[in-house]
Amino acid sequence: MNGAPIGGISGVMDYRIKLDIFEGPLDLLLYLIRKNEIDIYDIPISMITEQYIAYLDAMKSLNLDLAGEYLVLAATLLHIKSRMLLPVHEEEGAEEEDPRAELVRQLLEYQAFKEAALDLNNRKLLDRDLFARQEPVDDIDDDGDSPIREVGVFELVKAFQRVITERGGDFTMEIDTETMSLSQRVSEILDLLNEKRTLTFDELLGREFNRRSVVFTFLALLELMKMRVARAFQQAPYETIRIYLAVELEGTEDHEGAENDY
Amino acid sequence: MKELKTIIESLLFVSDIPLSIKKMKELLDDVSEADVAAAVRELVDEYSRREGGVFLAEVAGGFQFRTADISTPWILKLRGGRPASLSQAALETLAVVAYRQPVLKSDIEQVRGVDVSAALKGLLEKNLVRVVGRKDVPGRPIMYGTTKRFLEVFGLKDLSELPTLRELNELEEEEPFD
Amino acid sequence: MKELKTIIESLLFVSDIPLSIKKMKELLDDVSEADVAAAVRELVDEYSRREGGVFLAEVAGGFQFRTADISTPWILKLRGGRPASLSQAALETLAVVAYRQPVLKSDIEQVRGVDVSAALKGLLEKNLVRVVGRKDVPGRPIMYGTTKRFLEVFGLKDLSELPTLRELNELEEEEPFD
Repeated sequence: MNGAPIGGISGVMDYRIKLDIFEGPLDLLLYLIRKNEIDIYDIPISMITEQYIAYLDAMKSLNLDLAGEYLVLAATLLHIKSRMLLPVHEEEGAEEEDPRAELVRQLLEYQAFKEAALDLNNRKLLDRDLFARQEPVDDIDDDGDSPIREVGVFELVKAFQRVITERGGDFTMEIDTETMSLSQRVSEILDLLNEKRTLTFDELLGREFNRRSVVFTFLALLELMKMRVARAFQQAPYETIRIYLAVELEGTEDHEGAENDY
Repeated sequence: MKELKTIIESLLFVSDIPLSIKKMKELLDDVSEADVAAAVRELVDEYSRREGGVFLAEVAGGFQFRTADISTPWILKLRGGRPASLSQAALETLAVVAYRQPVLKSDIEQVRGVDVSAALKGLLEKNLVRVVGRKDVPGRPIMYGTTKRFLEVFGLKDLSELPTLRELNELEEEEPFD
Repeated sequence: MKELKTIIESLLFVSDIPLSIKKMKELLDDVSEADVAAAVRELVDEYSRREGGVFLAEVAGGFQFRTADISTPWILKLRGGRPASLSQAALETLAVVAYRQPVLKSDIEQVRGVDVSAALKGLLEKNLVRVVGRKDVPGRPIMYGTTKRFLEVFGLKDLSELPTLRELNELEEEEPFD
């Protein structure tokens, strides 16, 4: 630490305190606009850019992590500033947009949501300002027909992630939306096969005849054949392909400890 | 009808989530929704007139008993925990989700000007925000919306009870740039 | 003393166990046990005179709100239909089925590292998981998949709307810029 003048430190500290309360570059910009009592529709870009960059410098001098978003807005401000300096050609482009327009729109929008957030916070919140009776502790679980408590897919994917990470790296197969589209198609085909016992490829495709559905139906069928769940037969080249279940579901007495009605 | 009101009061008392008129009608045999609604109304009025430690609030599409403001410090003491509160980042993110739903993460980031991953995750974990589906555009990004729990926590009957966004309307009316 | 009574009523309302006069006195500052007892007495009388769905009973050395006898059958009905939450084991098993379907029981067990018979049975009973087919390999093992009910419960149009692990991990990134 070198002997920086007291005033300098307190000035910097002032910035630091302020930075802690900013929610991002737009928030900082709104603060500067309010502090300078500026009309948001007519922002003096040079002055605001200067002040904005001064805050960023203060952040850097304090070795605070400077989120990239702050720098992006600095660049935007500098860009607007340079565009403002260009002479306006009144004759040709009379309808040319104010270089600040997009930024102003963004600021107003952000300000509106900031107010909405404040409104939300000013409401009487459950478990903060008022209370209801808590959930009774007796958790009746595993009653076949009781409804299921609201649970989101977020919890489901988290549960899956937990299982995968606990078991180490041997199950890190990437699951993406394509995989899930394929699973969806596989499950639909199995439904159809269980119902009708046999189907042609054309019947599988149904009426939905776009490229995506043809590809997924084909891939799903390959998957089922690879898994030895379905079989496909063709009498001769170019003839209709018939698909069957490899093993009939009926008469399955072994339910692997899981009694059910299927 | 005294009996109906009594039963409804008991049901509302034991339930830990708001009960809708419809749900109560289902539980009670041979009673019309109108009768249930009338009994609930009477209870709401009674508790409101009484100005006691408990009142009946209409939230999240149903009704729920809640405590009076004045008791909050002592309840917190009884429960021995700190009051549940949300950070500014969480509140702003929640506001965007509430007003713009179904909304993409990238839309929220566009509005707030910052990365919202952590805030969004916190809201999902608190069950205030949920995944509502995917948008039918390349990449099929996830869309987010608010939950019933959001209405319950913020004491809203439904989403239409949210105040309108003032400045946005102003902006659209004025059209200062074109 | 109106205020004291209000606060006591709120405390009794939110507490899941009976509250003793002594306990309430401890929570409230500068109030005598006699004052607390008097306020509680008043509340007991008030609710008793009212003959509504709730009354204040003296039990186990304290006081607790209880529901009227007349409501018991309906409360049991409400409780019986109360949504049950999925256990951790059930949720994890369901997650593996959802993301890996069609899947064998042995596959689920390999992923989870434990026997999943009970969890799987529960999920079949709840109609979240079903048998989708058999494999043409020795033993002809059963394959499992999720049901329509599963999609309904989780509010999904189809399986491709399930969030992927990559999308979850994206939310967990906290500081994307350094």
